[in-house]
Amino acid sequence: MSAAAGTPRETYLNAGFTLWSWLSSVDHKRIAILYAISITGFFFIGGAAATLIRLELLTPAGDLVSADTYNKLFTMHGVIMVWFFLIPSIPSTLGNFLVPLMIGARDLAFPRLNLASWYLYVLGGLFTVAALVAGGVDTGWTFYTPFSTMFSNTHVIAAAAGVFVVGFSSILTGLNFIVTIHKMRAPGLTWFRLPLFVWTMYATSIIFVLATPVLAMTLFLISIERFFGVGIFDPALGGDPLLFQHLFWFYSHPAVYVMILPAMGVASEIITCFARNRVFAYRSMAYAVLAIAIIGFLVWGHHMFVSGQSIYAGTVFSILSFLVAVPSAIKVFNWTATLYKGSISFDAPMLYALGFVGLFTIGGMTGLFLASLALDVHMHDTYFVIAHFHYIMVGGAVMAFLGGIHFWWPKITGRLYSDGWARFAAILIFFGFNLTFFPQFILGYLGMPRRYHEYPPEFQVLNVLSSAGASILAVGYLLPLCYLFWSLRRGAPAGPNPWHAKGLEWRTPSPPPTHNFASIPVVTEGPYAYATPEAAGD
Amino acid sequence: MLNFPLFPERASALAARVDSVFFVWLALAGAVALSVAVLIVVFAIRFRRGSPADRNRESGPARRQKDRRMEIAWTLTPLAIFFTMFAWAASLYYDHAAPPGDAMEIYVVGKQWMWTLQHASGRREINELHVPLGRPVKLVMTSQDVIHDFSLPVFRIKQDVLPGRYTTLWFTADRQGDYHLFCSQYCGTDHSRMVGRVVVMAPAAFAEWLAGGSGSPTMAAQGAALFRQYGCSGCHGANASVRAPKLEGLFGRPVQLADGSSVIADERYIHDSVMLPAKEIVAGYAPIMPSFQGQIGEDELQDIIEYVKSLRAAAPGATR
Amino acid sequence: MISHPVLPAKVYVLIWLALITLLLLTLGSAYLRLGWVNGAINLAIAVVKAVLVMIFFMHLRSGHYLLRIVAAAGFFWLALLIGLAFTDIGVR
Amino acid sequence: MTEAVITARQFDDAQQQRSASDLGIWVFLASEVLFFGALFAAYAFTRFRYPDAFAAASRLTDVALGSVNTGVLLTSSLTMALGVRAAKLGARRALIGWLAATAALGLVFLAIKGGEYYLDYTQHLVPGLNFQYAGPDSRQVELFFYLYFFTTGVHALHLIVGIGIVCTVAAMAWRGVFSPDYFTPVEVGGLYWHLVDIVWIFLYPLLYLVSRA
Repeated sequence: MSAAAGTPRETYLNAGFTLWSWLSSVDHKRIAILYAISITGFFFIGGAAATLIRLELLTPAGDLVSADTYNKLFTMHGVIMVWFFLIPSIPSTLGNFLVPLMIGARDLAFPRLNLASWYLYVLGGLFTVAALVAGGVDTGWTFYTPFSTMFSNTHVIAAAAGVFVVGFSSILTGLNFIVTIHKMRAPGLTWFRLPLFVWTMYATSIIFVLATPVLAMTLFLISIERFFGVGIFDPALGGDPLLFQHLFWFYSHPAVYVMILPAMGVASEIITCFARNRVFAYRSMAYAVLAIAIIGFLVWGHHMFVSGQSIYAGTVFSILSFLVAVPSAIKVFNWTATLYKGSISFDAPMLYALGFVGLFTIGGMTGLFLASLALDVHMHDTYFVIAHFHYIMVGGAVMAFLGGIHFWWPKITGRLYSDGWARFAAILIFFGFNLTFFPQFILGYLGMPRRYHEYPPEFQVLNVLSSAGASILAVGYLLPLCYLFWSLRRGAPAGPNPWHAKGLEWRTPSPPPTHNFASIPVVTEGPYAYATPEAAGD
Repeated sequence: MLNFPLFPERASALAARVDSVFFVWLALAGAVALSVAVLIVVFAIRFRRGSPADRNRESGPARRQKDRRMEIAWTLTPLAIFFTMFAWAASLYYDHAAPPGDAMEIYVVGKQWMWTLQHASGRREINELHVPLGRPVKLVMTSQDVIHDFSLPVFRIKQDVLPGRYTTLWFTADRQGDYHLFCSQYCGTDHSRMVGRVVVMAPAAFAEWLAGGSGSPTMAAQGAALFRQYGCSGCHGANASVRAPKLEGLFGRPVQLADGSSVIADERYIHDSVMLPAKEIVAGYAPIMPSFQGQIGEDELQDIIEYVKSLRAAAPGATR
Repeated sequence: MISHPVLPAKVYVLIWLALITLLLLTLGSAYLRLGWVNGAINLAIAVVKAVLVMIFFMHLRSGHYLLRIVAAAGFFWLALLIGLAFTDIGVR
Repeated sequence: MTEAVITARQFDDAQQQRSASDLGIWVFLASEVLFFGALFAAYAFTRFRYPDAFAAASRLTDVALGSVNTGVLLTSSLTMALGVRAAKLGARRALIGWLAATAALGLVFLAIKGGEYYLDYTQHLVPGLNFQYAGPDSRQVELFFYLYFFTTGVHALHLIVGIGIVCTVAAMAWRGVFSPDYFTPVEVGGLYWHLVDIVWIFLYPLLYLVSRA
């Protein structure tokens, strides 16, 4: 690092101004920014696809785009949103930025590996974008065989290669977090003094490391099968398409928890801060995080209740799916209880966090409908499923991601944004979201299948409502882009701790210096030690 | 101005039972979501910053015990509800897993992007399924290419239709009318056009409909013709010189295999014996049968299966 | 100065001899007609060999307990994948 | 003497750095277990469906070459372990010698494997290229060979990477980078090498010994 003598104060932002100083930086904070920029780009590409999908569905006839284009649009929407936005969203940006700060470390354990992860992400993104530019992929993000291996005429291998590569980005990020959290905590920072956000990053990392390789190998198998015309997934070749589904969902169901666990961590940080209260039942919250991560591995077969898997498997996976809902329910109740006797203020991050709790509750509850065997038979692959997982992934994960961005923006940039605009955007997104996705529950129960380019006319009213909501949602997502950028130039200096929050990341200046802390802090109490009259419990 | 339903029609007893699970979940989820929402709003107002609300609370072991009790309550209560609902939904699923023995069988083949169906009488239909009121109907389904899904929302049932395999679906319609039939598993370009209707008719009208059409021979008769055409009868026929397993009285019976195990001779078994003859060798026979994969279409194979079924009643050794 | 336990070279050679013996055992047993037991023996011997390599060559014995947990987790999760998928594929 | 230990800026001391590297490589290896695990799972299910075809197919593999190769790889694990031991003791020349032996054994393994592939090719056993099989279940036999080439191919790729790592580490040892206080790359490289060996320990009976009796 260049010694910047005479400048006001050395921060990670002014440690270098050239493009190369960013692209070659091994500072976890700079890498977090690199991720933030790239995932935002992908979010808007995926969002553009969603916009076109909702426009097409305004009318029952397939009149805006052709059937093939529509199929490519929802595939692109899924692939990009899942692998290039949602999965890396909180872990790679906020996690990268905050984990070392929250545990009082100078950086992640393997900074160069961290930079390599970002390059892998970019490389994977390039493959996928290349597949899109070359004409797209029409398999759906699930790559089901034998359609993907033998019947699709699109660029399946390139897209699979992109996901394969970005998978290694996930694995290496997870590895880095696990080692960092185990080995680099500040003196006195015991496991049960860790902020819940760090717990969720730890649990997420376990999923990254143990689930992602299975997806990678499965996509590799698909590509080879497609290329050489021999393989174990296509029944015409003697294979079993359900084997693909098992391997795929072994990764892709836990991947849902990769999206929602970090969101839960963010919500825990925000709610405690703005309720000025300790989190209710800290230890149960931490155990619930681990329980969700581990039981989350055991429920994948609930995606396959009507696939032709055995009814024994259906039974096992159904009951395990109910089990994973218990720790999620505990978390919702504990967040609510955290508000009790707090001193609550309603700054923008808090609105996002409360919105998250509400939407996640609906998303989680509707998941219970789908875990019920006989009921899932009716609702499987309908818009009910679409609505359910968007409540989890968009209502849950994206809402929390935005909440986290707003909460830590002053720390990351050293600037304050307009609170009024931010609250307005939060409320707009909440209503836009509900208008978009609530009608889809009804559509789903009516039986409208997912991935339909055309649909029976009696579904039109609900689809129009949904599309109307989507336009509000789009405005809601563009707003933060505007006022946050504005704050970069014009925002008032934030100071080290504008929210008077606890947590080590607030004990260093904003933006933090390259080495995070002038001296490594020593921790003497648990997290969330807000001024409640109670003595330290946990 | 518009036909604007908010809840699907139902035309079977099962549909009502599935709906009741749905309504109970709706009530439970609604109650929980509402109470969480109300609590959040109440706390948010009462404990807003600067409000005069009392924020003192007891501390020490007494409170910790109270918190613990509350936590146990809101862990065990959902668990109990979940297990109950699991048991209910699962038992409904089991009840409906096996079709009744007297069900009327209809064969379904999914192909990109249409459904072809054939009744035992030989009457074929495309993207339409005519069924009689009040009689159990069993669909025996397979796919010619990719995975499809035969979805009948009005009966609250669906089932993936897989290539190289038979899956079944059954229902007893209890209301006349025209209802949606969807393909619910994404299958390529015209997935959303792989739709049709199921027509539930009064038994008499159905019988009349069934007798109509082109007067084609029954599936079994068509199967018998194919059986000769593809040369099956050369080995499996009564006067065959080659020693091959006899098919009379085979269907539905257990078959002893060369590896010591036994299987029931069902649709899947017949299908695989034609397409993958080396997979299950009948005990005492040489594995000499060639595979017909790529030569016999799935529809034709269904005719042959229906023919083998028709031999069920035939006395062993009977000639045709 | 950090201390590292150093095993005598003899230990490594002995483990290697054990591995080679097990290799010959598994190869030899494969030529006995034992039905499904053949597969079981092969798998059991492979597990023993892998455990020997991990304990001695990879120093899991003297390593931090965390490393043993991580190693076990890898195999445990693989068992979950195969075991749970067998509730379908094994009984279909 | 201890000044030679390089501690990266993010670590407090060499001890922390070393234990982080140990944990890091083990986490990576656990991930690798699942990476190969998907293949083992695919193998298990396909073999479960077609036990006879897999038995017949396995008899077509070259058990002599496979067994010799297993011995070669097990021996390379020994030399690797002795190399790590030499590094701990600070025996630079011994370390370089053991690493060279390890890389050489790895190359021997690859050479034998390549020879096997060639024989398989001449016997028309390569799916997607020239597969021909006269017996029953030819399609299922083909699936066995598909998995055979897939698993051994991915394993061979790992071995090639391993040889690269061993050579790099040997070059570092040549430059005198290591001391009894700092030999993390040797250790990490060794652990990776052993994992590749373990994968083969499982592949060997599953591919070569299904039904020899």
